[in-house]
Amino acid sequence: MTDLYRTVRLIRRFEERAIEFVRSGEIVGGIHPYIGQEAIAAGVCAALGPDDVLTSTHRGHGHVLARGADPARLLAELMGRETGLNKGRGGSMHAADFALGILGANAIVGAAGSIATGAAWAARSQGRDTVAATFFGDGAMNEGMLLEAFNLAALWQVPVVFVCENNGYATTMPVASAIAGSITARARAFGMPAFTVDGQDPEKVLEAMNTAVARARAGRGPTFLECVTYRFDAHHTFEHRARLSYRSTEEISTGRSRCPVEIQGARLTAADRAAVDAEVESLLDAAAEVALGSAHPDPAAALAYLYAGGA
Amino acid sequence: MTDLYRTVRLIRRFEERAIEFVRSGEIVGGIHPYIGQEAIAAGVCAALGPDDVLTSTHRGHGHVLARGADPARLLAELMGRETGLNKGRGGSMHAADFALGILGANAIVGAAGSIATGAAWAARSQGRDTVAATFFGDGAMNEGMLLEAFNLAALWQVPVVFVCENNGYATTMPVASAIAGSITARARAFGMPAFTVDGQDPEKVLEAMNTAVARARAGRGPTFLECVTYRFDAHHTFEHRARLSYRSTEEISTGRSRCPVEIQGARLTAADRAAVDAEVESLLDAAAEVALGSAHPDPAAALAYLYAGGA
Amino acid sequence: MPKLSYLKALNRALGDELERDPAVFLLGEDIRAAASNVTAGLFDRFGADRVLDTPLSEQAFTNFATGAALAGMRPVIEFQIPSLLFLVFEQIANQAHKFSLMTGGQCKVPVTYVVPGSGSRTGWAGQHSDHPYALFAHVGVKTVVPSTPADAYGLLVTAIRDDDPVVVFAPSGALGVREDLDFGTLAPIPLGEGRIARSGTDVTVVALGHLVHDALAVADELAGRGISAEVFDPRTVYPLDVDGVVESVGRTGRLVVVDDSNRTSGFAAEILAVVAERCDLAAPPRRVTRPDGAVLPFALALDRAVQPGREQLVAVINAVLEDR
Amino acid sequence: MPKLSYLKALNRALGDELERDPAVFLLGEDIRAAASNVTAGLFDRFGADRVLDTPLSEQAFTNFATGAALAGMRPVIEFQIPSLLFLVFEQIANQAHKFSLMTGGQCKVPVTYVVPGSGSRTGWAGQHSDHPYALFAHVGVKTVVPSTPADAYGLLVTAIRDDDPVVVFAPSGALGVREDLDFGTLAPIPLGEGRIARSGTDVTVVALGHLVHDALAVADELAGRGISAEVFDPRTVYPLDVDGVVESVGRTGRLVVVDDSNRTSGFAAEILAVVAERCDLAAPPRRVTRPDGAVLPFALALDRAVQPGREQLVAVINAVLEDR
Ligand SMILES: Cc1ncc(C[n+]2csc(CCOP(=O)(O)OP(=O)(O)O)c2C)c(N)n1
Ligand SMILES: Cc1ncc(C[n+]2csc(CCOP(=O)(O)OP(=O)(O)O)c2C)c(N)n1
Ligand SMILES: [Mg+2]
Ligand SMILES: [Mg+2]
Repeated sequence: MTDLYRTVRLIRRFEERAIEFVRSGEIVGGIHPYIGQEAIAAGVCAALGPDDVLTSTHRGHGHVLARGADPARLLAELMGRETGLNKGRGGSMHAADFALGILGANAIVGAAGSIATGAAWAARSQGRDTVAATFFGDGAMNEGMLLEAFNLAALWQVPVVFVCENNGYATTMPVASAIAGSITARARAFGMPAFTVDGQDPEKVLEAMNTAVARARAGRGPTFLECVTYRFDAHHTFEHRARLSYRSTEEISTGRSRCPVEIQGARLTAADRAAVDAEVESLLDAAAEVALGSAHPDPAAALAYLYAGGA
Repeated sequence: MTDLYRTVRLIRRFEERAIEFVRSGEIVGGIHPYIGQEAIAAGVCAALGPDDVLTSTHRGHGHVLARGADPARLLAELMGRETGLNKGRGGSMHAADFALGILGANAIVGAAGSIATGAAWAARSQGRDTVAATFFGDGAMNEGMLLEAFNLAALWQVPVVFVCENNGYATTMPVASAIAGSITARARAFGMPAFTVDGQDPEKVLEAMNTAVARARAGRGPTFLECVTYRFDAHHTFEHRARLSYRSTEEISTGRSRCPVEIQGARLTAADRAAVDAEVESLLDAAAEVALGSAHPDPAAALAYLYAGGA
Repeated sequence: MPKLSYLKALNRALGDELERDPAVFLLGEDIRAAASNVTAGLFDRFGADRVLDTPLSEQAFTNFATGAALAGMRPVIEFQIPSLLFLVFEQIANQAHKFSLMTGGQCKVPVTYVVPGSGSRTGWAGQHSDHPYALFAHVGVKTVVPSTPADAYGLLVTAIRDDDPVVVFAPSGALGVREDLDFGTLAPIPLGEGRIARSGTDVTVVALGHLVHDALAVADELAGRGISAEVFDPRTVYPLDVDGVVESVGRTGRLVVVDDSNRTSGFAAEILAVVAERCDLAAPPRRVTRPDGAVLPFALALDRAVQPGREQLVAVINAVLEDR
Repeated sequence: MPKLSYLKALNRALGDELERDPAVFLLGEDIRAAASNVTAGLFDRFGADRVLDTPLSEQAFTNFATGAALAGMRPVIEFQIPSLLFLVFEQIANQAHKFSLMTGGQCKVPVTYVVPGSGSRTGWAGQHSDHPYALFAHVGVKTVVPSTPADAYGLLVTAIRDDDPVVVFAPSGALGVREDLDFGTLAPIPLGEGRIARSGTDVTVVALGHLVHDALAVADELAGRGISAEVFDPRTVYPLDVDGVVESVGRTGRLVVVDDSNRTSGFAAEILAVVAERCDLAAPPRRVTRPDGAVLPFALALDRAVQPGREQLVAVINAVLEDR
């Protein structure tokens, strides 16, 4: 209970601070804030074991943090520093931590589902007990390569959980204008069980994910979870400058009324909550200090790691 | 009734003769015979009006003939002659006749569905009453770009009928090993009605297609028809030489026992049937004569038509 | 005279063509809200049937455009990021491009593909920073990379009116370029005609897109040191103005190509090849390009290090002038 | 000595690697039944977990292979037709290729993509007859085009053992080539090392894949007329054996490249470019390629007319020798 709160709070505050660093220019290029969707990453990752793997998205900080990556190294990555998770080579949209089974955020919508499926299949064929979780948005439900992945996973009973974060929009495109039929019906049609979950409540997400993970580990194949949520902030920080009109202010305030941090926070005593909040702040203070103090990579090594054998 | 018989018989005999021309070397590169599936093309095309359009597949001769293309010009195309539908530039896998709304066979599995959807959308936006029919096999049901097309068509209520010819195999891959869930459930999940039809009976296909076309013309969007059929012959004529073991002889003979030519033929009197058969033979005799007598295109014009303004 | 930005020139070209020809329509992601600003105001002016917001289904909507083109329309697709062209490579190179020949000339496929913000957009990193124009040139799809607002307008208009598929790359480094001009002079510009952006006598610098501006700045700088560099902007990558390149290099006798894409079998390689076939050079030609296999690293200094820069260009021009 | 065909060499390489390394597995369409014959016998020997028949979902199974590679496997994908590489271009160029740099070296993606029957297969026409090796070279994906059975074996083995993605093109025109050899001599061949297939002194003919055999036949023919042509087979398109090319051209002073793909920004363009940068030539170099934008027409004589042929090569070599 406290752990889930710590995670959602950590993500929220990380993102709020990251937005500040975008404003101040320490983070170049902007981010896709995860604010409002924290319960999903928290619930999903809480159900994973140490050998499990995940793939993430352009809106991936929450997934990476919930999986336990060092906030200092994630922040350093966003700042393009050598101490970053990817040594400053990936940035926000590619954060990865293979030591934790984080196979990377992916900047191509819909691409990661089949990568996660392959990784989970491989692990099983190597006799490991690995389950993969793969995050994607409602927009990705229209990408053919993701739909193809549903088929491969269901056909070969691959231990993968498809986590759809339905935040109502793909950039400015409302779900209702983009998706014919329904999200879960689409998943079920590929022969896997699909459930709609309250994506604002980390405990609900955890519960559904526990069932899905158990199913996968038992060799019974993939599960699809549609986590209904709302993006509280901009699609991307560039939207803080551009005026894009696609959501009404009423809608935004209704959406924000069910805040995962509040929902989970309400389950703690005020004292416990305050303690966690303080813990998170000092963790993030330290992270910022480390990140800001980290070296920039050497431009002469711009193509290091281009090939496996070196540049 | 007689018309449907004439069509299935024409296709059958065209294909049998084409296979002979492959053997004799008049047709270079081989063909994907449509034998066994004739009822689908016959029934679908019988429901189309003059302004309607269709897209076809690698196994496309039946579609092209059923739509009314000149068998002589189709045969000439297969023989790479200047009088061919495509002036010998396309061959078996690309036969097109734009005058009849045949937007072309397509050699990339799953590609044509979105092309047909775009054509139908365009016609509607131009105020025309056009319906598009798009043929594809069971194998195409796993191509993401086709699944994406289902969504576009259903979302925008495009007047297109998706005709899935489920002949049990994609080359050597059985449907059951390739498709998780079911074919019609997959289509329905994209928000369109989907029906399974006896693909060996041209009248059953016609009936289902009439309903689908009426629906499309009424502005009520796409319909999906799964036509269950069986490929009597090889995937491609190369299989006549290669030994590929993926279907048992029992299965093949059971499959062949429901022959569209016989099913429709049985509805005619013996005399009527014999008359149609004779008519078809003389049509095909004449077609062969025309095709064999046609000029080969000039190699100097190999790149004619490469760009719209000329080579 | 009013100033026109490159981005606004694209917007104007789209508006003018939508106005002029009812067969033209736009499709793409977030074009209604105009997330990239290229389609700003067009939804309000032309409505939902002509400014079509699409789901994230690039492959299907690219083929959808081909189908619409076969039915007589002139679709213009906006792609948000250059790597989406990788995703639809089959649909452009193997479908749209091939219909005309394969059908024996029965049809045409006048689709325009626009990528506003190609190349590196600061901070968008590995999967969003490519410049794959050479890929389209290789397969024979008409490809333009305008460098100025007037060219952006004129080439986009021509692309839309062309009866074949055309890819238009608008480099992110050029989107902000502004030009003083009389709007009445905006006009279609033919494909395949390059332009001498600055004349000179000592060396020909062939540059494309945003790099034309870098090349001009470098030429200015060198002029101060008594070096006269000609800057040739082919504008169209395919079909290429080979005669224009050859004419310029024939005069200067020296060649440097600056190209914001990978070296092997890229745009610069083609320029070197046609010049080798047709010109006598006073010194070996040189290419200033991204390194082979380049993946743009995120960190700003690394991102910059991978792209061709002005200092590099100066050094290479000097080397070519000293050679022999 | 026993004869080994090119096709059988590929089959043998796959079998040997499956045997040697449990991390290797194959996936693709109809590979169980071995429709292309490349995987003949392998399903029976290695079973369904190592010879994985896939649904028609090229994009997903290409990424699936990337995922499996990230998890420690060495997948080998067979693609039935070359244009399927267009369909998965994003998955190879933008995903598999980029993981290593983007993650700061945290992972590697050892996937091999094999296309048996690339280029024109008689009668397969427009959408099935491409030879897109230059596209992969441009984006920096390792690319090989073996010409002989021994090279097919050795390069495929090396590709599988390489820690990066590698595309292997097996031209349909080469699949039937047979070679007398001692099977004990079959061995891995390093990427990036070309081979002088025939030495000569008057002109260097650079050829790839099946065209190496045409070049050799032409060289034989010309030898009878007192012309000594050297045939250089780079074997790997990327990384390219630039030193090998330069060494050969440095000796002969003349260059002809024969390349079964389109001209603009193709393989031949790159050869001309590196030679222009590094060699003095006695005559302008020439390219014998498919025409730009080529779509292979179906009719046999037209299909042939679009591909580089021996007569064309003879004529161009003669022209280069007469020049200057
Ligand atoms: C294949 C692809 N198409 C388009 C884009 C540009 N893009 C980035 S995020 C995004 C919207 C994604 O929506 P969704 O999947 O719902 O995720 P969300 O942003 O809502 O988290 C788009 C269109 C992309 N990165 N990849
Ligand atoms: C995208 C794509 N993948 C693979 C192929 C090679 N191929 C041609 S036909 C075919 C099988 C198609 O099966 P199905 O869709 O069921 O049609 P059928 O052949 O049974 O009529 C395959 C794999 C192709 N042409 N296009
Ligand atoms: Mg969303
Ligand atoms: Mg089938």
